[in-house]
Amino acid sequence: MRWPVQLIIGAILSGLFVLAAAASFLWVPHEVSTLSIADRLKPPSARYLLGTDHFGRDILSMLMVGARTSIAVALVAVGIGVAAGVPLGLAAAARRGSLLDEIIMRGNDLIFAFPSLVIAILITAVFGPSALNAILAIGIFNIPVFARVTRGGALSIWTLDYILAARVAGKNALRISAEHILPNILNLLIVQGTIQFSLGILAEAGLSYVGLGAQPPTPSWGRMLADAQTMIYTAPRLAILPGLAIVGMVLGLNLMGDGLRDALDPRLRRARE
Amino acid sequence: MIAVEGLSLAIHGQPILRDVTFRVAPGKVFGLVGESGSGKSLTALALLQLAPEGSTLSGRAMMGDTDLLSLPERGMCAIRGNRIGMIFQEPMTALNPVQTIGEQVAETLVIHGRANRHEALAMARERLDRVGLPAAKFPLSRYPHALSGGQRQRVCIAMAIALRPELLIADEPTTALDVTTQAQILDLLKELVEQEQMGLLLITHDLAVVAGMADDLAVMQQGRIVEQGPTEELFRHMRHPYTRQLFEASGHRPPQTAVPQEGPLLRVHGVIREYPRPRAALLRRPPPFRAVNEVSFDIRRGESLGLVGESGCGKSTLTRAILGLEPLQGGEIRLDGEAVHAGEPMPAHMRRKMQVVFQDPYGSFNPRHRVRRLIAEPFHLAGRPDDAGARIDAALEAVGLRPSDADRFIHEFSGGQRQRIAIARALITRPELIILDEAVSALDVRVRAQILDLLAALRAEFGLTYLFISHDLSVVRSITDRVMVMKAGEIVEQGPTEAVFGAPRHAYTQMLIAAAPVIPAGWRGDGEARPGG
Amino acid sequence: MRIIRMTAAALALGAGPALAAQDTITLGMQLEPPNLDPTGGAAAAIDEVTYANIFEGLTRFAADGAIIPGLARSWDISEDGLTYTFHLAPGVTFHDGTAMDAGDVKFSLDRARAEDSTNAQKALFAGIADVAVIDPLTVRITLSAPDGGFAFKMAWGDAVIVAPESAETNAAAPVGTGPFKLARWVQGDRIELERHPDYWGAAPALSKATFRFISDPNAAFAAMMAGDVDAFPVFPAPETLEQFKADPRFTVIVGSTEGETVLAMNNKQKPLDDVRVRAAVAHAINRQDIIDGAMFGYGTPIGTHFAPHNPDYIDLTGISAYDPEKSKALLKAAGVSDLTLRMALPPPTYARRGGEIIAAQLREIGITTEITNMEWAQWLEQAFRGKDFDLTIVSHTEPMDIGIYARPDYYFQYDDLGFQALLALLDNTSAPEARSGLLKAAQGKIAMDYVNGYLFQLAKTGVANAKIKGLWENAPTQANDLTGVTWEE
Amino acid sequence: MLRFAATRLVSLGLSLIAASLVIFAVIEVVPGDPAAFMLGLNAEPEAVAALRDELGLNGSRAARYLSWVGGMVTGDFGQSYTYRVPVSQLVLQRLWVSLPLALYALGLSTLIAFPIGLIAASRRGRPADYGIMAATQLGVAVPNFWFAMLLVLVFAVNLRWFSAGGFPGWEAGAFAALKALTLPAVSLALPQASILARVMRSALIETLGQDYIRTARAKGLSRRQAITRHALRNALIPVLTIIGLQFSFLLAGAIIIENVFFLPGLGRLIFQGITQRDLVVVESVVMLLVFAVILVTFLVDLAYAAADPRLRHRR
Repeated sequence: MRWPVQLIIGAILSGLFVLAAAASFLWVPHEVSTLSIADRLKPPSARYLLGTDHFGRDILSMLMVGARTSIAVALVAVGIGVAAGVPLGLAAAARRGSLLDEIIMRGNDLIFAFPSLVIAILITAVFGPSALNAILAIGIFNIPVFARVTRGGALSIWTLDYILAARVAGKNALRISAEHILPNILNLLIVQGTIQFSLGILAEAGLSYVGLGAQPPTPSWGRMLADAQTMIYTAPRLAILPGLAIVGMVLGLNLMGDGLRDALDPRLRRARE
Repeated sequence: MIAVEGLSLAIHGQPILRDVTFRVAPGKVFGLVGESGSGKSLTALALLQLAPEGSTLSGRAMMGDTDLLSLPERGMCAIRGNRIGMIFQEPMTALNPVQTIGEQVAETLVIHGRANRHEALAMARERLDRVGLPAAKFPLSRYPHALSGGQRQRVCIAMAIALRPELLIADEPTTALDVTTQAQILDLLKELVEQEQMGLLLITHDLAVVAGMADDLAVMQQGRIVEQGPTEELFRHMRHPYTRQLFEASGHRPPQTAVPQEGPLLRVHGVIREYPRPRAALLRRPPPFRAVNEVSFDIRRGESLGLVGESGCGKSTLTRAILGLEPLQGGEIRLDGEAVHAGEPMPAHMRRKMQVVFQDPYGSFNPRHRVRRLIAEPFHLAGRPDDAGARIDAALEAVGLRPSDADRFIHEFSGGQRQRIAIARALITRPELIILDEAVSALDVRVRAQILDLLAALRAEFGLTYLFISHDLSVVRSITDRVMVMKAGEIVEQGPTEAVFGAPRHAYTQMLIAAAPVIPAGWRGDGEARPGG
Repeated sequence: MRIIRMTAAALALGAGPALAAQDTITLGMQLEPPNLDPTGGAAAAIDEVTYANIFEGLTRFAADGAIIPGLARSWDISEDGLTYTFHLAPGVTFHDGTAMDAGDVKFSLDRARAEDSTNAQKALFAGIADVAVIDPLTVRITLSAPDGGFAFKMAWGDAVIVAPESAETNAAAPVGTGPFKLARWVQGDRIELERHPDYWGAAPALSKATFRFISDPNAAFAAMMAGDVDAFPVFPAPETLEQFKADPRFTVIVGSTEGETVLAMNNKQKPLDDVRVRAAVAHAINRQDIIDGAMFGYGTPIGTHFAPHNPDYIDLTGISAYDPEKSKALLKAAGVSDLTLRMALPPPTYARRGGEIIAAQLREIGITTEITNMEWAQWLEQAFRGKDFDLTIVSHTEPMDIGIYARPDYYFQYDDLGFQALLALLDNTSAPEARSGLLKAAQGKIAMDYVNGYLFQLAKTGVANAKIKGLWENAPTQANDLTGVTWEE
Repeated sequence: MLRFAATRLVSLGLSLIAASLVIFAVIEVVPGDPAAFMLGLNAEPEAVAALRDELGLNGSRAARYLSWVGGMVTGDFGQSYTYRVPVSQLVLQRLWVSLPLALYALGLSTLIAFPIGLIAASRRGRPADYGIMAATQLGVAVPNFWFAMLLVLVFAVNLRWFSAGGFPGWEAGAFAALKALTLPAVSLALPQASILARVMRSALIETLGQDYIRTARAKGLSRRQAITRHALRNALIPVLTIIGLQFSFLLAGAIIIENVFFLPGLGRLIFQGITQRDLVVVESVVMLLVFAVILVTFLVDLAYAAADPRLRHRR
């Protein structure tokens, strides 16, 4: 199989951030929990490659650890969406046209009807701001997305003859869903997962930016932006670097999603075979 | 009037058409026959310069003084729809769903500057009348979705002939249609060719269709024309072995050696299947749609029973009911004496006795699984036997494949091989009844002949009972002992196959048989008349 | 308005002289007042708009914090200190045209101290036994005990004089006696005031003032830079002040406020109920780092809960000097190890940034801090009222509020009989020298008890167009007194 | 068509009831007492209690829910706790900022996306397509608040072409008002336009692969004519969905942008409402937004039916 160019570029780009996040568990240039007020707002130098922030923390280290937060939040939020949305979508497709299907789809519409940011703010108003609640807020809105994609993909598979063959073989809906439907919509889910992952990174940044995401001292790209924005004139790199990190990560994931879509699209694949 | 000389086409460097040469004369029908992938459709598209992106063309296609292949895009636009009209295989998708038929027919006129919109609509009306869609029943404001397949194909024809082109290209124009509709569309085309004196390039895979239609004929194989000439002459001589193979295969009749036993294996009695219709108003529900209406018949053990009927007659619904996949609203189905309680799980020992083979060799298998797992799926019923591996090997061998094929994925197989695998899957539980739902309809004729042979051999070897469902009369005739004709949910005629085909009693059966195209008797040197296929 | 001016300038002639005779001003504020009734809400933003502009009280704060006459031209205090007689200025009218007289004063004070009063500072009026109208321009107030600070209390925004006819609707349509009246309130965006033509005192130079609400520090900076706002008296981003200082278009006004910023500790919560643990926390704090890191150098270190600009202030920062080794020793002595403390942080920058720095400093002595950022509403509910916190950072901006340490149910729950007795004595003392001594003793007491970590006195850092004169430099109370503001020609 | 609309209306009503229950339930559990918040640090407990009474916070839950919903049905959204003015008045005031902003941004994004998507689709696989796709990928990846910060930096602070934020009000003239909304609209429109262009492209490519496009080409339509006369209207259906979704997103999702540009819009009203525990405002505005989304979805459904005759006859 020939890999699409976007997939390679995207994987390298987002892979860099994932790698940086992983590396930060073992080593960072400077410990981010130690403040050295005397060293605040230092320009880039050999000691601080990207300079320091208003607390004298190393920006490179902050970005590395911040990647961890972004990735963790987005990943778990996608996990919530998959864990709840996929079974719902499979169930709705297996019982298409039934009351269950109707309830699931209406429920989805209802969640979609709520302004997501407002609900995120309300959730943090109820439970207090934290990375966990940011995950919850983002995750909830992933559920209908995955439910819908799953149902749509599953419905088209349900009409195929091999499903009929499986039914003739006496398999029930649960078994058919697990054995035949799920593996064949996996590519759809992977592509959607990549997209939701990148949206999750953006959402986490937005929530942290308004102060509802991960709480200090945990570094987070969105909060770095928020902290830095008043210093954009004196030390513009403070605002520009985390912004670039977000753009790079999201861009990488989107490119990867696009590439995966091309690589996994059965229509395209059949043409290549 | 159109003379194609040395047409070659390559897509991304891969040669597809090689040195194709033929002429289509005004008022004549030129048939182009070949199996799928032989390049016949691409030939047509190449003439219109509509071949896929990345194609490179060489050769000449002279229309009068104009070489179509060297015209720039702008020039081609003036030719398409104006001097050359084209209709395609799939009428259900060939029309824009969001425009009325009137607008779409009129557009041909408007786009070539022949009329303003108002005049064009008047002319469109006249054209639609011409193709048999009278104003009273088919106003210009109709949308395509409100028309049947045959009616849509008429709209396509009206669109293609709106400007009375010199050449009409019809690419498998009737393949997607029922046999009776096919006959009407073919008659219409023939009539148009005579009256409008246009040339018709008729592309089809069906020898019988061209036999009845074409003045001249070319046979294509792998991008080349292997043989061409006046139709009757070509049929009588068949100089190229490929032509002979095609001919043999299209009328192939496998040897029948199995003898049915007494006593019914499957008993269908007064079966009714209804579907609710969507609400017409908020509170009023219309009466349900009855897809299968009090159908009764028996299949004897070891018998091959045919079920023919046009699309929408209820064949598939009946099949699913027999398989126990759909609940009944009346009647009963008994397999080997035990009732099939549709809509609830069937006991394993019953399920085992009945297997099915579907039409689509591509949609019948989970592409993620290896052949071994695909074939073994019916073991789900009674648990995996100890000798599962040996039985899988045996099943593969029975259908003419190698045991080593079990480790491959389905996409590595051709359409015919896939149908073999589907049959192997059906055989794995050693069933007594196999339902063949249009099992050979999607296959090219030569492959179809092989599969029919295989089915006949298996029946003899394992004493199988077949319920053979098809819209194709010739196939049903070639493989069944007895046949039933279904129309609008009811069985209108049943009896021994030869009796029914030889002397149909019901008007509908008569119409079906009359509509099926046939290669005229005596065209083949040694030959008796054969229905085409 | 500003945009029209800019557009006009761009379209036309080169605008210099046209802008010169300016008598309007746009002020930036970070928070919008929820309503405009200072007698029915606590939000500082209410006073920042209305104090001395729309509403006036019997007395008022001057820019330097002194108590000067307001609606009362003068007042007499009886020998026993129990009776205050206020002489009102004549010819005062409310914005609706009705006259302000002694009846209105009685109404306002009685309303504020009534059973069902929703006045946020009801304590100010607790000492009043009776309000009597002597004649239309004279009011006599009888106290239940002598109170040296009564004139000071009457200067608060919560003690302004309102009219009975309009008292209930002041929240949305304030009717006061001040030099400005409300012209328009676009909720969420701005409040416009215009000159009250019948003002009883000297007419202000400005004809119109707009308060614009910009909560986002970055937006505030951009608005100042772009000239959308003429002055931002309490500018929310101290890190940008250098930028303004370098720009000749602006002046940076640095003054003091009444805001003692403290690291409040829950004195009833184990192990913070142990004075050694509180002392350990206090000694772990490096005040200068906090002032530099959180406030970019603006702020004065304090060692107790008292404003440094107050003449009675004593510098006690040495009591809780930065000494992490001592902290560790104290923790060991108290038998505390592996300590994890929850820190609830309200929204202001000083709290959020200060909190991060303190967390890092506490880590140095082995205390782990779990930070939760909270909205004010949540902070009030959980930390302030529910007392469910270990540490929090807040700036106490009320003037002379050391009295809160005498309230055992106050959120940091300092319950010390000795201190309470000290304050009771203070309340009953009116001799200045004696008061001074008592205040100093009180300062020392709470410093020695390490009730809270005393961080710094909040600086008032404002930015204004260099041509504006007359804005308050310090903040004896939270107000934007516009009566003396002028544009320089 | 009427039947289609009627069945949709019923499900619309049910959704609204479900939404109102969810909103009320969430608001009920938000910690923080509005009265305590309003009276601040040194408030006396009696004063707080008195205020709670005055605000009507002491009734039973069911009664408060019913009176809230009942009020909304009759157009009475209640009285704001903090501002002490009718919520409907606040909402109306904010709507005059949020609605034009949403429409402005939507108009911009549509204006940008349509031609771009069209060009990319018709030049599929060529450099123009790759360039446009790369640009839209970037557009989707840029957080709009960050983009807004950069816009302010360049156009307001450095070039001083626009003001850094704020809204002069419509009485200052349409030009001044639109000018104030320009930077916010641009920062909102950029990601939206990128998404829309991508949807437009793929929808067009999808329809361009349909049989009826081949039919049209065989009739003698040029590529361009086939696109404009046949592909566009069919591609419009998925594009319409996205436009509908974007509109509702823009109406409610501009909170951060409204904050960056200090615009007095609906988003900031909610944000303030939550921080000040002005729960009546939050409840009613969220309900209103949900209503708007459901209504827009309903309208998009109707628009579908208008665009696609097949749907008119289906349920």
